[in-house]
Amino acid sequence: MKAVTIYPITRLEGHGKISIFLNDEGNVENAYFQVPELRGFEKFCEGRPVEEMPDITSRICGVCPEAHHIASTKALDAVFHVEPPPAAKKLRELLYSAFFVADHITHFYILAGPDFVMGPTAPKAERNILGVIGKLGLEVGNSVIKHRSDALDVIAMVGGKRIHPSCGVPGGVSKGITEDERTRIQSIAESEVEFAKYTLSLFDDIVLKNKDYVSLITNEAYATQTYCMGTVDDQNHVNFYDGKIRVVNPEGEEFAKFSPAEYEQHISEHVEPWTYLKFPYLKKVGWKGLVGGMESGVYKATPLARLNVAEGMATPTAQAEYKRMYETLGHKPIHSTLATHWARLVELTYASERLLQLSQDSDITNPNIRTIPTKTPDEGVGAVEAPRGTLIHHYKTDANGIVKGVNLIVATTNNHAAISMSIKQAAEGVIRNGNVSDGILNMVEMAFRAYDPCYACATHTLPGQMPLDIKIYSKQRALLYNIRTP
Amino acid sequence: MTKPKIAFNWASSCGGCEIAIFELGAKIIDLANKVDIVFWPAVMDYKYSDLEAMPEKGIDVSFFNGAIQNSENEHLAQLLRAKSKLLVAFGSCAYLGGIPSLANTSNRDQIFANSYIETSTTENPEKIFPQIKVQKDEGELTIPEFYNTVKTLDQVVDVDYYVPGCPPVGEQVSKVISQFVGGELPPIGAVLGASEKSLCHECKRVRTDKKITKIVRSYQTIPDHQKCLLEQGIICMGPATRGGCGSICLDANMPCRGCYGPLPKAIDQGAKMLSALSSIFDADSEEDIQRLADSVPDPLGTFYRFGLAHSLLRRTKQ
Amino acid sequence: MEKTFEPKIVGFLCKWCSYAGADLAGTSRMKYPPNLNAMRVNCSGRIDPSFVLRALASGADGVLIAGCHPGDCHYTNGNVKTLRRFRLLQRMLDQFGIERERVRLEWISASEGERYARVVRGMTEEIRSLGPLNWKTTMEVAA
Amino acid sequence: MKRVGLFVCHCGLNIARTVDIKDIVEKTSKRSDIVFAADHKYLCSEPGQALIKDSIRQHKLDAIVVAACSPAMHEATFKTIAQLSGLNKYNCEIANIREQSSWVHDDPQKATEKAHIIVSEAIEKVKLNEPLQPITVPVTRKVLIIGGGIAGIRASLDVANAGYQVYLVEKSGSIGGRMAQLSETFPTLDCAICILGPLMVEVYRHPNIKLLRLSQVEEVRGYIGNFKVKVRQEPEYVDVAKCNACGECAKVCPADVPNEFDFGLTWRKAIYTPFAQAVPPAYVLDAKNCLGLLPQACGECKKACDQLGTACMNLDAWPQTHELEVGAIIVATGYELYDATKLTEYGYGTCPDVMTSIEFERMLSASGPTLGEIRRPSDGRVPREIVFIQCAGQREPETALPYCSKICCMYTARHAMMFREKVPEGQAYVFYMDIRAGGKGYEEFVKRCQEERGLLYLRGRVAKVYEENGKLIVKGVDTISGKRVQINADLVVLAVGMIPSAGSKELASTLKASLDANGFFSEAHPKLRPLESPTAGIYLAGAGQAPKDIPETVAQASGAAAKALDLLSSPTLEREPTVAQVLETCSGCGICIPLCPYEALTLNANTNQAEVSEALCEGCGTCVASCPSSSLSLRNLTDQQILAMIEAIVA
Repeated sequence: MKAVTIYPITRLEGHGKISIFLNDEGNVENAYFQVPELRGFEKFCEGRPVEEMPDITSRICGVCPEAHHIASTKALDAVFHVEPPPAAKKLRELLYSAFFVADHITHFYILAGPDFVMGPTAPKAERNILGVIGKLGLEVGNSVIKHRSDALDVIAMVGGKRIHPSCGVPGGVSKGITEDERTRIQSIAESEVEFAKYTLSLFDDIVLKNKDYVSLITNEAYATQTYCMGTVDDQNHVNFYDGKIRVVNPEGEEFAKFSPAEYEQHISEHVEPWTYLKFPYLKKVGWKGLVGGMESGVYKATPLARLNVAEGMATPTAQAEYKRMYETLGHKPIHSTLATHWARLVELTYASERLLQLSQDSDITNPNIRTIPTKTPDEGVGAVEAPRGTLIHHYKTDANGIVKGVNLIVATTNNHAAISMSIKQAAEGVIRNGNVSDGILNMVEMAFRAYDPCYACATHTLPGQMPLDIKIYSKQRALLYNIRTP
Repeated sequence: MTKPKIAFNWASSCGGCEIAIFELGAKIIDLANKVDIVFWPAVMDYKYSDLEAMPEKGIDVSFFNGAIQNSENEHLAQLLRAKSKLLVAFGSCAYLGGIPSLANTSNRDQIFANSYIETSTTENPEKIFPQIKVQKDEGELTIPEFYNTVKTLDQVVDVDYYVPGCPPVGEQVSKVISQFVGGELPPIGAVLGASEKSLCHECKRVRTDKKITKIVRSYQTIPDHQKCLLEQGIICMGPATRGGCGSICLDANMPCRGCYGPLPKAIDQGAKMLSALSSIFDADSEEDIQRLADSVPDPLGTFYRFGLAHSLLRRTKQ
Repeated sequence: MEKTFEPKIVGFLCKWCSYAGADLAGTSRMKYPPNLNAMRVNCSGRIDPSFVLRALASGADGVLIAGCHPGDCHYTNGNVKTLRRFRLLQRMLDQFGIERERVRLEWISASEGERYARVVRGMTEEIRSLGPLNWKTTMEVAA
Repeated sequence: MKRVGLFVCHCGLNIARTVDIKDIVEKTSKRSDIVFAADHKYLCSEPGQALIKDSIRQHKLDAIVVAACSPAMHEATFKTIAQLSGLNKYNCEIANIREQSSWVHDDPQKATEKAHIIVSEAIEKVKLNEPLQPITVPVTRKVLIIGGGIAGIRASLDVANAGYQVYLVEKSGSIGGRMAQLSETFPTLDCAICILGPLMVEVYRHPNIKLLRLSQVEEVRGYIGNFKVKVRQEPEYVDVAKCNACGECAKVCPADVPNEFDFGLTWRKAIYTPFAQAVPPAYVLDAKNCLGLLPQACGECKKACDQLGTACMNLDAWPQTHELEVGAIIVATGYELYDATKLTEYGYGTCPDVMTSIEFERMLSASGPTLGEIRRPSDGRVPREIVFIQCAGQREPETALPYCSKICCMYTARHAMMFREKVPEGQAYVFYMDIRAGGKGYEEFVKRCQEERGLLYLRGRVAKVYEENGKLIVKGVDTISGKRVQINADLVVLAVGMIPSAGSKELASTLKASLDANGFFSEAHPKLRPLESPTAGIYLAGAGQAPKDIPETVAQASGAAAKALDLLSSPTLEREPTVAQVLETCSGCGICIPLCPYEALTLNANTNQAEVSEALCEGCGTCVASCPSSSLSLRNLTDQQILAMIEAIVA
């Protein structure tokens, strides 16, 4: 039996490894997606002052530090039982929307885009942002960089830093914005909205107008039937900053809707010995292994999943594109992995429009941006929608606000099972009779990159070197033996 | 003349340093014209096999971010060291251990138990833990070995230059890159892209009298934007930390956490800050001094937030 | 048979009091174990906590800082600053898991030769019973 | 790389007995950083010093380590040799292998191992020492003298006569101190005030002496040669210059106050002259006992004064602060007497006819409450039987004073003798432990008193004194006869001990000078530097340093004055150059500024960096240790040197 290893999986944030096992005919016997590293945040956050969590946990991920920073800050509100002033909430969401803009641009143009723009089988030296710039022209390249950078400017204006903001405090934010800054943000927002529209048209031209790509998107090899998870507002519209977590089943019917504080009743995490990353699943459905369907607790929490659980978008252009997507692909929910890219652009549009709305809110320059906590800190949960899925921070502290326990359900981790399944499917779909070319392997990675997995995030815990542990399962996945060396 | 070959790699860190490269903004495009980027997993399709195929010292400069936390990190460090003329520890994790090295306050078994058993949502009745080698019917699956102690890059290989910051700020990144692309380089071992003076030198806040009458935690007060935070009782690592970032956290009215690392002559960043802070305690009696010392919430985690692996003691006793 | 563990202790002595106290112990021919090697400093206030950490990291099993009794500092109150640093250092060493017996601050005047001898005896015994610190190994345990 | 040489001293057998010198020399000479090593029986001896000199020249050494006794002993000696041999003296380090190795360890092997470490510490340090030149600073050629008793008076006159300005600070209304209260002095029986008075007047008239009465030192800053002193003077309601001591003011004063000069045996007014010969010869208004100044209650004194036209009073006077600059300070704060009421067994305070020796002294004085007649305070009768109890509350570590006040044996003999002279038919008993009469003519004096005056000396302690129908029953033991004795006395005099003047503790901390266990000012060295406090520039005179009699006090006062004059004799003085320096990397965070006890650190607003005043810096290094950016360094005790020494120890 021959093993093919793609290592590292490039163009994702963090580290990943895919091992595909072929049978004697050279067809896929099995494929494993492994996360080879972890870091131990949940443990080493213990003993730290809880107010430092936004600063520390944002280092889980430098790609989406804002997600961790804001989730953590919201958890602090809960830990200290304090309600931020309205302006503070708006500033947080403003920062957060800018972050979504920057992040989705980064992903589409730098991480995943090249696959489409250059074509999946293009030589590797061209399958990158520089290749994209080469093909679309320098001004597009500059525009990409500008709009990404402008969004980061907004983050810096509110959060202090372009990467790893430092503004999060229980009961608000440490810094407000001036009227000048607001006007600057507004003009940035206007331009971001335009750029989002441009990106939609680009996607239209390059992808939707291209038969191969459309078939690729609708290709069974790139579809996994699972539950979907995402956060919605009280109109069941997609919301990134706040709301209830909603879960729909593979048919799209509501399965659960709960507030973040109740997450423990709905989410469990499964451990496999061959990867450092846990597999979250729906507690009430249960873990049935890396399979999809109604019976398996596996779920997706991706842009596509968010659109699947929602009943629309809260801003006009995004809403229009939302409808167009479901009409074009003909059904809801959509499980086709590659449609995630489209969903991401719908979100990019929403994020930029939301950014504009908030920048036009006169109250956002209100200097009252902090409520000083008065209650004794104890325990709290904070959640947001990170670009890569629902992100939950949960802290327990002593009366002095020193962290005693931390649990994190990190965005990408939600999709760990779904990703593994997608990869296996993709591998089965594109690897035939031992025909394993570079392009084909990239196509496997495409399935993977569709999730824009962020393993910097996912790998927030470190395992120890333990005695060898071999599990032998029956066909029914019942544990027959569990042999361990002492 | 051939373009210089440059590599970027990412070990145990958050990836913020990779994103910091994008902070070059439009410059990244001229950079692409000036140099050959021969390895950059986060952005370009190259595999370790490509790297292994390169000749010794075939790369002119490698920018390595992230701490050394597992066997893969170390393997890559050695590989890049061998393939590179110059190796740069890029960012606080590679240089100082960074926040990942707070893991040195714990140890592998504790982290392991916490992650795979104790955490509230974990369902693991059979106490399965990830294994370096797992035999599946189809074949053997391997993952790197996790280290008990996080190390800085220069604790596993020779490092030529250091660039501090979590992450290094944009202006500094482009300054550093241009130093390597046809610029002037200081002697080996130098810290690039940072000031030789402490953050206080660039901090715009007003300093009057250094006295700590009470330790104030950041959530307990809305600090005066104009006055030195330390003088308001808020622990700010600025005095013991290299400048160069532009004191951006202070501009956001938050204290410095020390990500730019120790000053050139400092023996140990944490010990220096501990000494400075306690020396200005406004207390003379045994009791008052004890009271103030006890009111510092987390000395180790505060003074070594970004530099535990790089510190004199490196980790806690196990 | 294996020889008993002999602690290595680094002593920082203020030249105005403790160092003179150590001299007095000598002139009075008092006997104490040779495990502590002293360094003569102008004032206990000269002691940077970095020195203590460096000593421990480099292989010392214990560190003694000795200065003038409160109120007797030759430089008015250098010893008070030492006390301030020491109290916070103790809390951090607790976090590092280093036993308090290993790092001590004592007030020993020039006339307290006997006390100096007693302190060295006491520390040597306490640390001997604690065993070696071996910090180098602690740091090196990677895998 | 420095060429370092090592010299190991045997100190006879003091070191060689336990430390293997040969081993030290051999092993050390193998070090790559040592070019020469030798040993000698006595390095401090002439041939020993010669060995060092020659070797420095011969082997072109540019740094040496001398392994010998404590630096406290011979550091200066060896540094001088180094200098004479053309080295900078800061390229000489001492390795203390005697006090801290050979003398404290028995096991030769272990002592030798430790000596090796001590030597390599010194080598590591000297390698990194930089050659330095002493810092010269100007000397303020003025002296502050605290205390206007005989010690302060003598010292003032000596310094002033040498031509230097003196500030004499006296807490009370007049100089003269204790001596002014004495009637006669032993052994010559001179009238105390008669010999003291002229000196007091001389002080008052001396152009170089500025006398500040009713004054106390409030703050002292600076350092030897350059002290900045704040003296607080209580309000001068009486203009000393104008007052002619006519006393009309006192006549009209309605407030009667017990006279402290006579220990309450007489009365004075709220405006008064401390005593007849007071200097300055001016009245003092005692604000505490005045019927009222704020608001004015009576003001009779001022009216009287104004009517006479003297008009020397100002009842609205305020306290003043004098800011003085001096180069040296002489502490002459003198003594007080132990509180006899604490000695309950002697009945002082309960029985009016039990008095202290100083009260008795006043009674003997011609200007005293009884104009020199001896009478019982209770009924004014002339006592017949009188008992003197020596060592009252002295030499009793557990219950009272542990020490001997030294003068009691002498004045008790004198008191007893004066009693017999004034009351020939009376009988005087003296209880004593042993007679301490060391001093010129002292023993003879005591003998003369005992024999000529037929005093009864009983060796032993008094157990109890109590009153019984008009008599004082004194119960004790005569340890010579071994018999219990009881004396029915008319008067009992307690020779209570001397204690440091009130406020010595506060003054000591103001001066940064240390006190001994009994609260007296401690000297730099009990034998070799008895006139100096450990704090440079501060000298000691009189009973403030330890109990002593008048001749000793006067001798020490002149000695202290000579020390001060020595300092003032040159317009500049040299200070240790091992001070702190600010490095380029300083960012002006300001942590160090408040830490310096000498205000040697300041923040330069232009450079936004700290600055050290080398003249003010004492080189303690506290700022260096606390500098968060390691931008301060202490010359010749740098972080690098300390780290190198740490490595030498743990290696």
